[in-house]
Amino acid sequence: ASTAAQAATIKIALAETPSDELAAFFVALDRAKANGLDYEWTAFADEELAIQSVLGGQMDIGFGTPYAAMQRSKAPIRIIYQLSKLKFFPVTTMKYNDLKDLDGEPIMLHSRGGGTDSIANVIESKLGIKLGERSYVPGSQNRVVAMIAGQAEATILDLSNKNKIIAQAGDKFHALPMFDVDASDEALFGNVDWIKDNSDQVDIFVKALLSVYRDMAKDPTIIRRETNPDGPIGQLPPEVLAELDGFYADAVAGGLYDTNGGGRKAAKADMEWYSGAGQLDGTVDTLNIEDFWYLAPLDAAMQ
Amino acid sequence: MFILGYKLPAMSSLILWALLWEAIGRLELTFFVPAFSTVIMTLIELVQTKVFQKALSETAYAFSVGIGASVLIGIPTGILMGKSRLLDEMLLPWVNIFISAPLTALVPVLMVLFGFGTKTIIITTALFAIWIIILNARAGVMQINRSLVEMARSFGAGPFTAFYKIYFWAALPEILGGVRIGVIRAVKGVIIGQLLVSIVGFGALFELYSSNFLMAHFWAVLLVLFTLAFAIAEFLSFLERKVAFYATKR
Amino acid sequence: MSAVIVFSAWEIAGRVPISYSFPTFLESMAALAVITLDGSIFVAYAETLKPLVTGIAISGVLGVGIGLWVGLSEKFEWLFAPIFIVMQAAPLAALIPLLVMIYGIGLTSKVFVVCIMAMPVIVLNTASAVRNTPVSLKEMARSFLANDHEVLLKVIIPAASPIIFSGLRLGVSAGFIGAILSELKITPTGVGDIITFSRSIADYPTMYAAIFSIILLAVLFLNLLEKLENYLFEGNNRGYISD
Amino acid sequence: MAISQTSAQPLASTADIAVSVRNISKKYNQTEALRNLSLDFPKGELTSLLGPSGCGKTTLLKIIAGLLDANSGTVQVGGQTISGPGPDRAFVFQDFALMPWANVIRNVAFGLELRGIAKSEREAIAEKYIASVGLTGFEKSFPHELSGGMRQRVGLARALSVNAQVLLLDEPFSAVDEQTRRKFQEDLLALVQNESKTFIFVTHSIEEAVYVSDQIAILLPRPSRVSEIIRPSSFRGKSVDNIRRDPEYLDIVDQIWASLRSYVE
Amino acid sequence: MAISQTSAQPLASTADIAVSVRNISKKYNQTEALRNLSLDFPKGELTSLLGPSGCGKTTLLKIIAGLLDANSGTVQVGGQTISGPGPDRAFVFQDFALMPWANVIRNVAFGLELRGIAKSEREAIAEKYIASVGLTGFEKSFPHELSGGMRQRVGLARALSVNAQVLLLDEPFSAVDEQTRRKFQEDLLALVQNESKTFIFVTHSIEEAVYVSDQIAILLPRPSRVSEIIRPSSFRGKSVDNIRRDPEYLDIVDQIWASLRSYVE
Ligand SMILES: Nc1ncnc2c1ncn2[C@@H]1O[C@H](COP(=O)(O)OP(=O)(O)OP(=O)(O)O)[C@@H](O)[C@H]1O
Ligand SMILES: Nc1ncnc2c1ncn2[C@@H]1O[C@H](COP(=O)(O)OP(=O)(O)OP(=O)(O)O)[C@@H](O)[C@H]1O
Ligand SMILES: [Mg+2]
Ligand SMILES: [Mg+2]
Repeated sequence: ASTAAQAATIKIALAETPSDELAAFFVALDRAKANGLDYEWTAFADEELAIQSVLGGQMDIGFGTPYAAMQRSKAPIRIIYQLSKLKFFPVTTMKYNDLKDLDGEPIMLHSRGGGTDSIANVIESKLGIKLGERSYVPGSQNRVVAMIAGQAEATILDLSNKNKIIAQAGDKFHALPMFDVDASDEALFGNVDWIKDNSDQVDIFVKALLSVYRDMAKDPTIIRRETNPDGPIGQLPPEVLAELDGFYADAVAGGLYDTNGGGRKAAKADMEWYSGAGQLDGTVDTLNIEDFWYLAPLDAAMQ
Repeated sequence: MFILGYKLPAMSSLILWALLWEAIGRLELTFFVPAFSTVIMTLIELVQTKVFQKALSETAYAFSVGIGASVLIGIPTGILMGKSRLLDEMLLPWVNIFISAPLTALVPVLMVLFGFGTKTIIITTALFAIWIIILNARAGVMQINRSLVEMARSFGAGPFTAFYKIYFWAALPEILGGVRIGVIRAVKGVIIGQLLVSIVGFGALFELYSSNFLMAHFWAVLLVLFTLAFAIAEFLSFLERKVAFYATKR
Repeated sequence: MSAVIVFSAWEIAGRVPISYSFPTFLESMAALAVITLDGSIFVAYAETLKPLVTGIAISGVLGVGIGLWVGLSEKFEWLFAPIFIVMQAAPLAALIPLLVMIYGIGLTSKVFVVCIMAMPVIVLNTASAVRNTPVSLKEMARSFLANDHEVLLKVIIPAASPIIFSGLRLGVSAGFIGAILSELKITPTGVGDIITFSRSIADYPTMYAAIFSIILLAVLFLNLLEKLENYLFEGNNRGYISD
Repeated sequence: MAISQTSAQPLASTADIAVSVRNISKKYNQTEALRNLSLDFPKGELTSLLGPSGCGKTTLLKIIAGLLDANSGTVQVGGQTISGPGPDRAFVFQDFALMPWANVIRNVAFGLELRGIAKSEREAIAEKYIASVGLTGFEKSFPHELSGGMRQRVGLARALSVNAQVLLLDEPFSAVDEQTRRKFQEDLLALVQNESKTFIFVTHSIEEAVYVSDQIAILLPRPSRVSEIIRPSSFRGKSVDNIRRDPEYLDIVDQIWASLRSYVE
Repeated sequence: MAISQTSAQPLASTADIAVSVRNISKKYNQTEALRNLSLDFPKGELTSLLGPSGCGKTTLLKIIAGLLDANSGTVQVGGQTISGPGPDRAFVFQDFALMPWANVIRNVAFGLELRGIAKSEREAIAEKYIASVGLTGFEKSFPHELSGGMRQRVGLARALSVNAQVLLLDEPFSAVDEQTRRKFQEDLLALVQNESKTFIFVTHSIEEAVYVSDQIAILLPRPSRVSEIIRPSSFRGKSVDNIRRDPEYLDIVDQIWASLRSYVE
């Protein structure tokens, strides 16, 4: 059994280094490990590379939202679990109190055609406003720095950077209330053939994820408690670990995580979102869920 | 550098710069630059952690292999390019292309050819170090006094013997200058290598600390790198000084 | 000749394909033709060339100047060499937030990125070359009454020129990379914008077309640099020992 | 008559010819250095090349050494057409060609080093030749710490130490004082006499050529050919101090001088 | 008597002394090159320095040129103690010191360039001196394309072109042929005669020294001092070809030879 288990070691391609945002994921991995899952992970510099490594077969399970890749490469890559929703926070100086106030105002975004750009588009269309000049500064940290240095008054940040800027300069900046988006920010995906060949393992993994997400929804502090002190998260600097509870409390409250692993609802939202953002050709009606999601493991876990 | 007749160690000006850093940090102009002393304290804590030690050993390994490869490949390549028109005309366009290609353009190729582990990091490190080594060795060799080469040939030196008994030594001052700069560049190269495809080693620490705004930690890691760069630069200048006796008398 | 090898290697690599984000040479050239014909590449270069040209001019002139100074004066070396070592060793990504902090997200920051990329190697190489000036020539110049300034200009620089130019070669191409990098990391404008945008919509041929164009430009510039070197210091070019 | 003059005909049977140069031409870009030059160097003799500055003496020597390729023509050493340098020939360079990074003993021993002689042995040999050129005490000095004449002597010692059959000497005594020069001349003559080595010797001193040579080849200005070959009757037996007033000696010097001068003016 | 010998006493009033060297000592690390050397060089005369290889002639010349600092002692040029190079002195280097990146005309014009002469003017002057050393046609050649003797002539032309009052020549004719050497000797003598320039001349040829010099200083081996000063009666009037058989001339040569040899052996 041991040789079989070793042969089936799941290789996971992360799209970023382990940090607070991945704590829940690693807790799930540990739970899965207790149930007999053997895994190893590699952190890639960006999502592109993580997707490519799965496409190329060097990695089994990837981390990201590979919609464009799935459509373009026609590779049998499918999403199996939604890890987090697209939650971005419009952060502004105290000058603005509502998204509507941003009408006609300049805003700083990640890059043209990138995720924050599409969020800005959606904000415009949902609220019927027109944002002012868009300047682009890639990298959340750089936007935080630019904000603190006073070079911009409004930007869009992810949860963790939003928390950081508020922690650094809460007196000057705040996050504006934002409507909910169900589309995925991060999802787990893999090669369908591989998933089918290793369905036992995948099932254990998805089950573990689901259980962690559900437990976390009840009590966000389990993440901090269950984190393996010798694992990649446990080794993070104490300053980061100290903020885990706060982060997950916020995240759960903010609806970052779906307790049902996304599934069909997420798939629909994604197709809508990513075709809107220009990464997918076609519309929700013409796109086929089966081309993007492989739902069997999630369905099995939900039972 | 002499002050009042005392010879100051070569890098002693760093103390001055550290003081300046401390002052800027103390002024708390920006959270981005913590005081030097804070960074040192953090560093002391940091070096005791397993994560740091692992990162250090990974980084040092990739760094030294990358440097070793660049030196072993770069010096002969540069010498041969400086010596032979055919090779130079074949290789120089490649060198020009490679030095002007942004690394991001090569990522897909690197990843497929070398995977996403240590090999890619080593290659990246070498890509940072090797060009200046090649170019300087080439320039050094093109200036060699022809009589020396003829002399060696007339006493029966084969191409290989001439290579390491004449070309290498005659161009050594230039070669060492190139190696010194190449090694300093490689310090940056190894970090970029660790960030380029998969994130490991010091690259991972960088990424982590900067994305979490742990500036003291961030600067502590940078400080380790700078120390590495200075130590190596100083060692190679020491070697350069050893050949200085003939560098100006050729 | 070499170009043919490079391009066919690229074409083959693209055909294999080694990666779905790596287009073939022909696809990229087609994309290049498209952006050239619709003129967007010229608009982009108008934007990119600003920090590029300014940065390279500053790095070239200041780099050689400071390099000479560092190479000639021990005091100056003692004080300033560490800065260039730091500049050379520090990963740029680490410095960008600092730059953004101090110089904002405009042209100044980008020029700085170009300089940080280009200058250290020019300075350090020039400095080490200067120390190797043949003493007999310096003596000769002094005996014919050259003042320090003339010794520098007429003996030290020509004698050091091969090594100075090898540093310039690397520095200038690093400057080209720096210009793109600054547009990728600070604010996407010009060619950097073409790269990020086509990357985000997975239009890889266009992305590689843009990268190709900048490499092409850099290589052309390097050849120009070589011509300049041969023109200025003709006699230094003693040809190859092989012929 | 003290002079036997030949018009470039082989003097002796080929067996006695150490180096034979046939119809050599050499062009550097625009400069035509040698044109169709033929010359034989008998074994165990010292041949001097006399010719105006820049006429191609160094070029000819380098071609014989196998360091330069002629545009046309062949060089035979010991009956074999050469295609490159060989252990049978040693070169003393006009510009000394010392390795600036090596000290005197290493420079002198370099020829032996390339022949794979063990360090202790080659240093012993080098030591001997360093002494014979009067540089004892400077073994550990570097070339830049030597005077011009001392450097030249290092180059000479290096060439002598490899014990080659043919020695190609390009103005080997130009920078040494008269006293040293005479001692070296005696040393060369002893080598010719006792070990029947063949010397090809470039000099600008007619007196020296007449005194030491078995045969003197006078070269024309660029493009160079052999204008005449003179075989001075040997003055070697006579003491150096006496020949200066020897009318026969003075006649030859005058004759050579006249013929050199004729085409320079 | 053809020889007037003095023991380093001033010959003429100080007004007539162009260069005066007093109690110069120079040590390189362990090597003591000059010890307490004093010597006067009268204005409008040609003084030769004769001495064994490595005795310190180049060192002395460089000290006079202001390129090297002596450990003790002073040098006066035109009555002024010097502290560095000056426009009154020009140097011909033993190792030529040509700039490899500059072609012949630029090398020759370099001294004038440093004096701020306009390009067209200095090239015209350089052209003239290039012709006078017989290098016409090689103006655009680079040093590595020249023969040894041609390089030496470039260095000579450069020093002559700046028109300095004192010329310091370190073995300036060592690599040129006899014919050229004689022409140059005549040229120097003309400069001494017509423009009353002062020459300090290092050579290893006793004959040359006797023929061209007003005064010959014979130096002892390292550490060098002046052993004697010889003022040969002028042979300049006589034709070069004749003096070779002139017994008076031969006597002086022999005498110098004897005294050089005495302390070498
Ligand atoms: N590398 C070269 N490139 C071009 N021309 C050259 C080169 N080497 C020599 N020459 C030319 O060839 C001719 C002969 O040169 P060579 O060195 O053989 O003369 P030489 O007889 O040795 O003169 P000297 O007595 O001055 O040493 C010269 O006119 C010189 O200009
Ligand atoms: N840079 C130096 N370092 C150490 N010793 C030196 C240096 N330059 C010269 N010497 C020594 O000083 C002595 C005199 O040298 P110099 O060059 O003045 O001799 P020279 O009389 O010109 O000889 P030559 O006739 O051979 O040119 C020599 O013994 C030499 O070894
Ligand atoms: Mg020659
Ligand atoms: Mg000398």
